[in-house]
Amino acid sequence: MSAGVVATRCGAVSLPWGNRMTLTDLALQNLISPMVLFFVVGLFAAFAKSDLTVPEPVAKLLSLYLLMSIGFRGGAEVAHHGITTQLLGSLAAGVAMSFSIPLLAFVILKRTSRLNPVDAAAVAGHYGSISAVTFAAVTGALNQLTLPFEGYMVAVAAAMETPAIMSALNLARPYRDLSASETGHSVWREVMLNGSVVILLGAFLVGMITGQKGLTTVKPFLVDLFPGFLCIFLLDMGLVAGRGLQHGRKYLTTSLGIFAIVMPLMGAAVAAALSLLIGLSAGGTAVLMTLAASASYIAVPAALRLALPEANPAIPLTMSLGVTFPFNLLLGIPLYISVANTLAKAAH
Amino acid sequence: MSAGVVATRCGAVSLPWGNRMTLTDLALQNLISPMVLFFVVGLFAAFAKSDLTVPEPVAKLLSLYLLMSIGFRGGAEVAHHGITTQLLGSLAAGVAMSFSIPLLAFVILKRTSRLNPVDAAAVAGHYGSISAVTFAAVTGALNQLTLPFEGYMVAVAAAMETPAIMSALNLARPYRDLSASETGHSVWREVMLNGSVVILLGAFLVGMITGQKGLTTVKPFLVDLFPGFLCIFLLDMGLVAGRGLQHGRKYLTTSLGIFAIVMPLMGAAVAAALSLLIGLSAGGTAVLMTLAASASYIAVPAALRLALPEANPAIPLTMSLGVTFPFNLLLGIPLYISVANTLAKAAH
Amino acid sequence: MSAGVVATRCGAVSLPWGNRMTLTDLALQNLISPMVLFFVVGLFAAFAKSDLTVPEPVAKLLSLYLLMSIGFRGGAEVAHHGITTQLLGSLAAGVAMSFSIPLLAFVILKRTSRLNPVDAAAVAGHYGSISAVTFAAVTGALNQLTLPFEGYMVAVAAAMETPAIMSALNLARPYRDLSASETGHSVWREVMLNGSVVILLGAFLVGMITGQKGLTTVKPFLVDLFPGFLCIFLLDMGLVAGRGLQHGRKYLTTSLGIFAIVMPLMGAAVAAALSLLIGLSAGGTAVLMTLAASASYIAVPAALRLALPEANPAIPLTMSLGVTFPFNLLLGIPLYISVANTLAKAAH
Amino acid sequence: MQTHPKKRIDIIIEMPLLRRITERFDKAGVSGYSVLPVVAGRGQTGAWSAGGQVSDVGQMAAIICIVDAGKADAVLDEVFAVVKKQIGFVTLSDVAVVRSERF
Amino acid sequence: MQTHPKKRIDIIIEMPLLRRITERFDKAGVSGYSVLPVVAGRGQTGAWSAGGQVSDVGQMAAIICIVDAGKADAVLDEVFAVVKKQIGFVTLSDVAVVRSERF
Amino acid sequence: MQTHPKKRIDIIIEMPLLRRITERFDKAGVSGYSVLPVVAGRGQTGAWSAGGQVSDVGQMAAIICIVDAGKADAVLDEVFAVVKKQIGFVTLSDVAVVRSERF
Ligand SMILES: Nc1ncnc2c1ncn2[C@@H]1O[C@H](COP(=O)(O)O)[C@@H](O)[C@H]1O
Ligand SMILES: Nc1ncnc2c1ncn2[C@@H]1O[C@H](COP(=O)(O)O)[C@@H](O)[C@H]1O
Ligand SMILES: Nc1ncnc2c1ncn2[C@@H]1O[C@H](COP(=O)(O)O)[C@@H](O)[C@H]1O
Ligand code: NA
Ligand code: NA
Ligand code: NA
Repeated sequence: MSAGVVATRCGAVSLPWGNRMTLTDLALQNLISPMVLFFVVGLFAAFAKSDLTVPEPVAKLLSLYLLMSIGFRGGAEVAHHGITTQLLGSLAAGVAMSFSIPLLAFVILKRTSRLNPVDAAAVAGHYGSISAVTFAAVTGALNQLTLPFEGYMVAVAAAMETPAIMSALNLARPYRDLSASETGHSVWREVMLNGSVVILLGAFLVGMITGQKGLTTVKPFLVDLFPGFLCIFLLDMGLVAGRGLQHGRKYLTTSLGIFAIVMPLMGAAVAAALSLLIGLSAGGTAVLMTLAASASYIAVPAALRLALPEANPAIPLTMSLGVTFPFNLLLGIPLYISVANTLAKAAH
Repeated sequence: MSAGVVATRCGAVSLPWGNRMTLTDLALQNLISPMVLFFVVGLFAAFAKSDLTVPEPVAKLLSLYLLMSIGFRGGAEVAHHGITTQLLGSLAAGVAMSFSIPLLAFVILKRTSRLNPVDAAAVAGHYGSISAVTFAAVTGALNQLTLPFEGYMVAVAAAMETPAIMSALNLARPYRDLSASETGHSVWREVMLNGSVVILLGAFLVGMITGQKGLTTVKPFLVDLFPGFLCIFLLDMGLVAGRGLQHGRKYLTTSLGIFAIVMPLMGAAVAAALSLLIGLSAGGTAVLMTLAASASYIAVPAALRLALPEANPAIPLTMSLGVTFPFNLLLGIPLYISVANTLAKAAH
Repeated sequence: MSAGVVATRCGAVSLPWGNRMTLTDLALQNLISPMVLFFVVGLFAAFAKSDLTVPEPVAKLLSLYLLMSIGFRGGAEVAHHGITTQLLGSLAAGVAMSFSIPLLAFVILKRTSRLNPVDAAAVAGHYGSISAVTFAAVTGALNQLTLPFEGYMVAVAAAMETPAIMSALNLARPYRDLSASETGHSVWREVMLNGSVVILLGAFLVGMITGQKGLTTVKPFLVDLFPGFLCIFLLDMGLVAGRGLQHGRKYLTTSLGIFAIVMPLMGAAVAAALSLLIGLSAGGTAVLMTLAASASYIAVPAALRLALPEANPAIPLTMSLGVTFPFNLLLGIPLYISVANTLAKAAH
Repeated sequence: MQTHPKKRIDIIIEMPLLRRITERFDKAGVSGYSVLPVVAGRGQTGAWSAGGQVSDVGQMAAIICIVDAGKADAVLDEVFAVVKKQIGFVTLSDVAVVRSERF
Repeated sequence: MQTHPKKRIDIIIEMPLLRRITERFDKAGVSGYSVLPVVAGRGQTGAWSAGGQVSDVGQMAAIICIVDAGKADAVLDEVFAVVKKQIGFVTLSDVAVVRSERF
Repeated sequence: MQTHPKKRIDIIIEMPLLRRITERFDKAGVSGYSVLPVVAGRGQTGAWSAGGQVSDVGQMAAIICIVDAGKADAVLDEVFAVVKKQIGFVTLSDVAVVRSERF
């Protein structure tokens, strides 16, 4: 992870690949990383109807590991650099996007798709929230490029997980038969205490409290193994996304397919503008763009099954996991990095 | 793990933190280690009714890993230092405590609690035996303090696992309807061949046979990852202990709650006296105290379900996992280390 | 893994243990490696009826890891050395053996055993194919001896997995009631897309594409942890082989028991001759011999349950896992290495 | 051996809903229940499989509950209040038990 | 609560055969099925356990399918075509469901 | 399709007791049995869940055994000798099978 970048002005960081690397180079280098290639292996196996499977408890372990590693390292980073106004600004930007992107998404969906309003609200909620593995992938790509980013972005990621759920419920409310719905209170408890939110924030706090010393103790596990674990995780994501696409193909109309690619780009654009405002580094801008562009496939679906049971869970999952995630992993991330880098240079 | 400490007189080892660190410092330093903090995250998640869970097969892998790592490293250590009279003395002390602590516990329980005699015997058996993860935690804390301890203590831990079960059965016998019980023979087989006992002893033997050379081969896995794996394991223990406390609250009368904290202290005191007699190092004394203070939650419960089915398994498990384990992890271990260190200095 | 050995004549490599190590030394050194000893612990636990178990999802993860690691490293190796005629020759030799060893095995089984022809064909298919964990074990042993081998042997291993299945089906065809059988097409799909084949080849390709740079990224996971993961995997194999032997004892007639030891030796002999022809290094020869000597217990059984359902799956599994695997691990591998080394020296 | 007739209720329900159903069971005063994992399936909403899944959404669990015939209807009412809005279904069948007082 | 009689088909079958059976179910036009894991067992071909197994061979799965009584025979025929050559068996029993139109 | 009536015995029992029960099945001469995992439950002794558990104590397993009606009583006797002292229970129900000679 980064070092020293938060304290200095970002443009001052001399990027090792600064002028030489074009967007195409970047996209290519991203595509031939082991992580992305294992994702492709998974996709291939799924479409070829191979019986290759990562056992479910192992997939859950990988997800737990990823969240622990991301959270802990982010916390240790914040312990190192302290709480700055830029950190608070980024948090505010993240929360604002998580709240507002669903509104934008809902409007677009109502105009372009034939989804009923409750399903449209559910999809919108997924796009306001974030995907932790996409976050992991962009940080992995930045590390490989030795392009530093603000360590507290993991806190921003955590903060963006849940506001989108509130937005989705608000959007859906006018169209629901509320007599049948559960009381709001218990739902909120369940949403905020979703396992993935708790472990991400918990690990972040542990990292903040134990700092670099704690990080040293667990480094061989939480840091050194990260790329390898990410390879298996992305293999699994390829399998799950590929199979999800096959099962959920029927839900994927042309307009929803286009939405699942255009919406991330719009989210990334909003994030890019906010990043300029906050004065994030090139790396930090790329991360915030990726967060805005990514769509949830763990926290939001789980919350909406409880809070919005009338919505068909297969529609947003097919879009998020089957289209948006592969798009971001294969093309989006290099694009966001490239744009972020151009913007950061332009800002000087 | 330790080096050279077994051969020399222990007082001669200059402890890096010798005079400077008070008990409070020690307790604080222990409390802000990543392992202990992840345990707290688990406890919190359980009490907040989060759905965070470590999948069962992963928990079993972590336990297997822990036993393999502890056993292997202990064996390699013994291969290095050979079998000494001190080793034999420690083994004898461990076995004696495992046999006799249940008697003490049984007497106390009969006087202070309203448990029926069979349940009292079952609880007593748990406190005579040991908890491998508590052993792992004390060795972790000692490593962080760079305070060496005798490597063969893992053999002592293994030796202390099962005698307590025999004691518990003897204590319960007068109160049982023996016509209904299974034949003793098959029960003993099952107890001695409990998976956790077999893997701990098996790894110990493998470590003894392959020595430092074998250890080098597996070091990245069995040694370097240990703190990280311990973090997830303790996260899981926090979840399980927290949920166990909620389910088992009804069994936890005041007298049993007090017992679950006083009994470890009494066990630790006995172990401290025996350590002086054997001439253990400060680190070794801390380990033996912790072993005596810890209560089983794997080997003994499993054995007693087979050998003493009339006993309610939830009572000792709630006490051992819900009270004694957190107590030892959070407060007991720094206390035992501090006392052990004072004793070791006093012995000179 | 190897370096530089493929390009030079093999005899020119000065083997560090060249003249000094006898077969007995080698066998002993093999026997006291942690991996083999953990296998023995597993065997012991199974025969002693301990309840020690590696959870099934963990066993599946270990197998996935092994195949990923082997495949990736082999691919990176080939990326380094390029595709040579020797590589193509080795592939051809492997495929030829996988096709023809079942014929030899079938003839022997028909003469020496009382198996019905369909079961004999099934057993023959297992012996033509290979066992990935035996491959892992021989490469582990070679690494410990610092005896290099051709990295592309993993591609040979992958190529040897499936032709044997075709042979087995051909051998069985005259004895089957074909009206009842499934259509050949879908069976072939399922065989070629067996999860273990896909991940081995997939990881090989990823390794080939990302090369040494990719390997560096995932080294702490895919390379450094390999010996440790292999220890747990072999512990599990010991447990499964031991229990399989107990359940399948009734199928293991004297003649089948002898076959399960003689057939590997015959396969190894064929492979040794072909290795001389191709001009493989001592290490490469040892690997090819081990591949030929090993019997499948994942890909072939799975394929034959679909394609040859009349065959009793317990017979070949008991032979392959219960007899041939332990034989190769404990005695075969040192023997093959020793012979390979002698041959390589004689070839000059 | 002397046996007594009881009702067995089998429920297949989405995993995320488990806690809601079991709270209903407590409310209906059943003596107990058991949850079994389901690893794959197909229904009107399509096919699914637990393999490789990181989250519980879209996965099912099976709940078995043995109740006294007299209580069955009350339990069904409680359970159905949850199930009808969610993916899943309920079946009822006859079983015999040995110790009647347990249920 | 108003219930309707249906048939429950339980199948215990080798894991590698799962896909073949479910294809038969689709062919027979059932409304759905659920697959439950089996972790150990014993039969005429001996005892087995899933513990530590790297492959699916020799392991079993349980399939549950609720069907209309009228369809049961057709489903049984399809299923039996696969099961009879493989290790496994089929049972049929009576259940009641609440929403009849589902099945 | 021609079917034959049999009895299905369902047992929910503590995991550590599994081996004892299956030994009883062998003694009673049943043709086979299957063990299914149970992941959570509640009974008179309280609620439990397999999640995160390192040991088997307090966890349950489900055993299914199809037997001939004539043998059911003998099997129940054997099984009950183990179950009555432990946490768990037994139910009996009617099923039909296709191949009668199997059981
Ligand atoms: N007829 C059936 N028999 C057994 N399980 C079923 C049946 N129909 C549905 N299921 C299960 O219930 C889940 C949800 O069904 P559905 O709501 O129809 O999509 C399916 O994925 C199956 O696991
Ligand atoms: N009578 C039975 N009751 C329940 N399960 C059985 C029975 N017989 C066989 N099985 C299951 O079916 C598998 C295969 O049986 P078999 O074909 O008899 O070897 C066994 O391993 C058990 O899991
Ligand atoms: N009425 C019931 N229906 C289904 N499962 C039950 C029932 N009662 C108990 N169980 C299961 O059996 C276990 C032990 O029950 P108990 O002995 O009553 O504590 C529970 O944890 C449940 O898994
Ligand atoms: Na987003
Ligand atoms: Na103790
Ligand atoms: Na072979």
